[in-house]
Amino acid sequence: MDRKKKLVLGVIGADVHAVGIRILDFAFTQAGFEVINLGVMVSQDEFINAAIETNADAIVVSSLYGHGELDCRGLRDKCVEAGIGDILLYIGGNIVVGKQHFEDVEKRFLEMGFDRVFPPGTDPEDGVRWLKEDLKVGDWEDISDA
Amino acid sequence: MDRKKKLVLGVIGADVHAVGIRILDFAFTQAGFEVINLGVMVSQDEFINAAIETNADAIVVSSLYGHGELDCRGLRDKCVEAGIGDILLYIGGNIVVGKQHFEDVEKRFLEMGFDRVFPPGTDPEDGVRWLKEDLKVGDWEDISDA
Amino acid sequence: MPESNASKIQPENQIPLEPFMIERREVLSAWKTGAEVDLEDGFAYHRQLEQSKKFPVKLSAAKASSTTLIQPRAGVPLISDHIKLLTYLQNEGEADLLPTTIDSYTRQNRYREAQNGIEESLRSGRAMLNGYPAVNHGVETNRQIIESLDLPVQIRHGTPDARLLAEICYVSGFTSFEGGGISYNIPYAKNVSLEKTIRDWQYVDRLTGLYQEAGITINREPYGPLTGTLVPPCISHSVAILESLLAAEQGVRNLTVGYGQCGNLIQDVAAMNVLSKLTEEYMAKFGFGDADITTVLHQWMGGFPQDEAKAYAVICWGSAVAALAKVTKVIVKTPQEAVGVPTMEANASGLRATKQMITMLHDQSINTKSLDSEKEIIEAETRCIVDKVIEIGEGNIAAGVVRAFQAGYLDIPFAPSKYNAGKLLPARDNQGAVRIFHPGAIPLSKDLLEFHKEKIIERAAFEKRQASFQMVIDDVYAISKGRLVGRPR
Amino acid sequence: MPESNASKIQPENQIPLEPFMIERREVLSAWKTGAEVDLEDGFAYHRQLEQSKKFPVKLSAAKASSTTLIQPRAGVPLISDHIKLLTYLQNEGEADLLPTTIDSYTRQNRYREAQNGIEESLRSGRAMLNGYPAVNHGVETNRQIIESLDLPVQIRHGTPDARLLAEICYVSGFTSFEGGGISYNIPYAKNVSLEKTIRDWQYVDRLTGLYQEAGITINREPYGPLTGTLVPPCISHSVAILESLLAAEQGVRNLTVGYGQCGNLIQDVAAMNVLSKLTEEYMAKFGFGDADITTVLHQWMGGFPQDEAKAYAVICWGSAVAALAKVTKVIVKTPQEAVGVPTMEANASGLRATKQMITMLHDQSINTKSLDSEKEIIEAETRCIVDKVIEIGEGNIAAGVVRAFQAGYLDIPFAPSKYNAGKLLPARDNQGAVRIFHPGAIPLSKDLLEFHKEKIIERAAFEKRQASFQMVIDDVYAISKGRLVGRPR
Ligand code: B12
Ligand code: B12
Repeated sequence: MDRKKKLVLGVIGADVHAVGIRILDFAFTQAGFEVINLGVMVSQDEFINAAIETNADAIVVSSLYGHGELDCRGLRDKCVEAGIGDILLYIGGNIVVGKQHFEDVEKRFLEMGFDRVFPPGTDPEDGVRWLKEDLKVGDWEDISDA
Repeated sequence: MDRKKKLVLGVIGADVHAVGIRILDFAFTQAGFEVINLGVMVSQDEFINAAIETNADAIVVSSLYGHGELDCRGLRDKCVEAGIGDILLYIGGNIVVGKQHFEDVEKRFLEMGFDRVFPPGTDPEDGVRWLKEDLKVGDWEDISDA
Repeated sequence: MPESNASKIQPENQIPLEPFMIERREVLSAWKTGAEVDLEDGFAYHRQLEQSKKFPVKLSAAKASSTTLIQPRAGVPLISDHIKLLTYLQNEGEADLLPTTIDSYTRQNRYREAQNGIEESLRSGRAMLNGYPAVNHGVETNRQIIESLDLPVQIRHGTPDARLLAEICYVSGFTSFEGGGISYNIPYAKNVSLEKTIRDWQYVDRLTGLYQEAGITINREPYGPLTGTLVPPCISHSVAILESLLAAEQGVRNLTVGYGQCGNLIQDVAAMNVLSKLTEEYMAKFGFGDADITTVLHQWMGGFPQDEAKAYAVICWGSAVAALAKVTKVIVKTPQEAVGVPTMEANASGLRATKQMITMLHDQSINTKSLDSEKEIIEAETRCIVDKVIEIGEGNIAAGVVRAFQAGYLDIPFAPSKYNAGKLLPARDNQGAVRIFHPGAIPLSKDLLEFHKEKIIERAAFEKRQASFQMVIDDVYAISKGRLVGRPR
Repeated sequence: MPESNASKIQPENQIPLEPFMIERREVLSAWKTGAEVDLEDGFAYHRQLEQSKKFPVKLSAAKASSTTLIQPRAGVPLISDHIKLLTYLQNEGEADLLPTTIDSYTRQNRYREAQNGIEESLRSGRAMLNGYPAVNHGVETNRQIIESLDLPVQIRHGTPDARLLAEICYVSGFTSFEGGGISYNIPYAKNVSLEKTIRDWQYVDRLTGLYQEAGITINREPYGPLTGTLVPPCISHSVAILESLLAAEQGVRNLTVGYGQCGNLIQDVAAMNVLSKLTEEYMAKFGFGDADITTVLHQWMGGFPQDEAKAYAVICWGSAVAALAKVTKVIVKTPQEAVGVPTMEANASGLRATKQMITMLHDQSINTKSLDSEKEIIEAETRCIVDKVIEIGEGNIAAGVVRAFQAGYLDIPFAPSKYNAGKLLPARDNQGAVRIFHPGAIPLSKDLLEFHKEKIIERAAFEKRQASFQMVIDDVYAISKGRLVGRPR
């Protein structure tokens, strides 16, 4: 049986939106993941260090306040430098400033090295579904047995 | 000194919107015109007969309910037939069905022989201003002296 | 007044069957589609309708659960466009009930002009009629409407003589019919006598009664707002009650009485409360206590602002009244009201704004004895906290604040700061007021803590679940999902 | 608690001038634009400002006339875009007060990252910052904002250490500054201690006090909604009161206390009432009775629906609370709230919807003892009419109706029908309820007629004009022009 998959979770940059992350933590934990919740105002280095220390399977970035684009540049490169170049990278929230075509936004972030990009107001369950798919875990029962 | 200018006023067709016409009557009367108010549900013939009988200077048509285009077809021709082909013809209100570009609507009604066409929610004072211009009357004081 | 005399039904006021049937032949011959009308066929058609397509069923359920249903106005001349429109309002507008609004020529029995309007609309590709000409389209075409939609559909019009319209629409499967001998005359006609319209509507009601006798309940709705322009409540209430009695005399047993929002919250809520109370009282007094009475509020029926954002405000204010007065349904305006017959998108927007208001206010009511007690509570709570901070500051407020956060006397929910205890958990009570679910260390008096606890327990009991963090999460999402209280899904 | 001790101001809590001035030098050296700050220059700039551009002046006037002002949030990185945005909100949004919302890097004193954001925005042609970086732009550029607009402009942010921002913005001519040592820490920071933010905000308040001493009143606004997410009123009220006292200690004399809408009408109205009452009470208790206290309601600060029509509903519901609670100003959300920083058009739409609500509800308040009396009135009136109709029908309601219309016992305003007497004229009373101006022949009791007459006289007296048909016309137009009661122009 698998060990629980580990996620490093945080709100990047100077962003203090603290509500969504509390709920993501709850939802991912409920879904059987082990969540390392770094809270708000997390720097790229903090994400990477936490991922290395805990040997995490994914870094899940939340960004609400609009500076996501500036805050996330180079994150994938830094992961590569740190030797976790293959780690799964997610981002979601209100990740750019203003109402923009999501296709364009998604493209920009995929090019920046994220594996999946989620639009405003994404249901945490969507995140759970993709995490399970990408990390190849079965459903709730399987994991909770682990 | 001029005699008071006479207006035949009414809501055309099967239209029963009775509020605006009451206010138009009040506004035109206040502005010094003599108003022959035919009320709602007025047919083309009723407009023309009233204009002939009273030797009116203008026919002011209101239409709110959307059938204005169907109701007004041929009105100018009938005026010509009845020997008052030159009478000033105004229309205003919500004269077509739905939100349409007012320029197009105006064009259609001008082609139908109206002299002026007013968009939804026109202030009665705008009507007064144009009536005074087209019927060459001075301002309030002049007329009320008459 | 001769109370005892007036207060029982006079059976002689009901149109006897035989003359009714003779009159019927004449009515059905007024336009060629009248020939398609067959009562038994109508009964059979209604009998096979799904419950979900029946107006009276949906109204009763809403009344029972104090839910407010939302309904647009909509009608366009051509059947395919009309079905497309209603489908859109059902799916994208989140409508609970659907209309079919009839054009103005049909309302005046000018079927030839309506025919012309249909043809011109076909030719020009623009809608040349302001509604759907149900008489001209006839039974088979009309039934496509019923069959294409999932919701109950009502005929909304403004027809002084609606006898043929009713005959055709009832056979077609519509399960609700608006109007009445007063409310569809005085605001909608110029030269038609009251004797005539009342008599013509007694015909419609008698017809409705025949369906009722056959076990088919059709909802009838006296038209509440009248001219929609500064009508004092007592005037429209009187008309609504009188038309209800007139309808009941002819055999109608399912009625929705209405009122057009006047704009003052207190007057409007009071008016809706009184309307249902008095209608039921008079109905009972005249021996119709068995009738099912529901209510409808019309969002502001007078002139609208041209600007769409401002029109939304008028729409939302009407929705607030509907929700707070707990009416059975609300008739919705659109952001294009001042401009013209709305696009389907505009119509759906008005509906969605209304839906948000209705669901967001669902748990609230205006019983404002509550205002004073709410003030007392907030005042007492705030004093507990501020006085405590000042006390522990020992003459230095700044120091008091720092100590208070350390002690959790001041504690702000969902804050990112590590200097915040984060122990206090809020949740809404059953009416949607924000209460304290876990107090952490905030220094409220025992009474106040007890008050909060009771409020949360009351809600949890209502929702048949334990109070938990899930409840808080549900509350966080609630407004963005259209509710105020995050009920379990 | 040591009441007597706590209840008078401790002058030693005010930062003495000399250490303040020493600290100042350090503050101003944190970014190069600090060098542009000169207190005397700032005083002189404020002295030449038009009254119409001063926040405190406009707030006081609104408070005096129980009017609610509307204010958006808005800020973009580049000065020309920012001025264009504010001009649009002023002219097309009908805003009464303007903001300049600061970006998140500036809020964290990360001026270098803000600079990078400005440059990236220039390069990419997209806004890369979520607000206007006022520190980086510096005094001369900021003053273009003040000079380009006709309305007062406030700095809105969320900055734990706002000392440099305040220095630069005050000299630049902004006349209001949001924030406080608690409200701009706990919801906006993670690792900043309360000691530090309170001290840093005492600096800001001391600076404000220096302007005050120089005769220049700058409005300060403790940030009411905190995390915007289910904050119980007593928590945010406590913070607002404590921050007001802290500010007053440093010399601030013009304060706006705020609260974020929770969503339950009664709770929200009660909360706003208590907030102003208690703030004034505590201020007086501590010797600051001379301060000018105004109030602000924030429309729902939690998560919004994605759909714009539904977002309008949330916006309008907040506006309703603001109007009914008679707050001094309301901070407005936009239909794009859930999506991202709004376009200027969306921002203006939120403002216009709010303006419509505010003006439409201006004359109403929630004092719902009135609900019961309103119910009694409507009930009594309706009984008068219905009973009369039944009486004269002599057992035949239909006949009664016909006779009643002939006699004018039933009379519907603005009806087109010639069978309607059309003698009854309605008009609104001073609170916007529809009353009867001329009764025609409707059979109300003497008491009821007297009631209506008094209501109309009350309004006419208030409007200093005779009751006339003009009043009725004004009422017909009122809602489409944004009001409920048609006041004389
Ligand atoms: C009140 C109202 C009613 C009342 C009317 C009561 C009565 N008997 O008076 C009732 C509820 C009965 C009603 C019925 C209908 N209505 Co209606 N009604 C309205 C509403 C809300 C307000 C009209 C009003 O009184 N405004 C106040 C007065 C002061 O303004 P006004 O009428 O616009 O008139 C002023 C100006 O337009 C201008 N003006 C008017 N004519 C002219 C002419 C000239 C030359 C000039 C210079 C100026 C001018 O001056 C007037 C005075 O200020 C409007 C929408 C709106 N405007 O908000 C819809 C509206 C007019 N109605 C409409 C419709 C379709 C109907 C119905 C067919 C269906 C229905 N919705 O029930 C029926 C039609 C019945 C019929 N046969 O006519 C549509 C028309 C659609 C279109 N043109 O595309 C509107 C626009 C609503 C909509 N968006 O769908 N209605
Ligand atoms: C509450 C709130 C605040 C509170 C936050 C309090 C706190 N400390 O938590 C306060 C008032 C302090 C605040 C401040 C600011 N805010 Co704010 N805020 C909001 C608001 C209204 C709700 C956020 C929220 O709590 N939602 C509820 C939670 C449950 O939903 P959520 O946060 O969206 O998260 C969920 C999903 O998005 C998803 N999700 C999130 N991340 C991820 C990641 C992955 C991988 C997945 C799968 C899913 C996922 O799951 C979460 C749980 O369901 C939003 C607008 C909105 N959504 O309605 C604006 C909003 C996020 N804020 C905004 C801004 C700009 C600010 C400020 C800069 C300026 C201001 N308006 O004052 C400051 C920034 C401060 C800072 N440095 O971060 C903007 C961002 C603009 C943009 N991106 O274009 C928004 C969108 C408002 C707007 N339209 O302008 N804000």
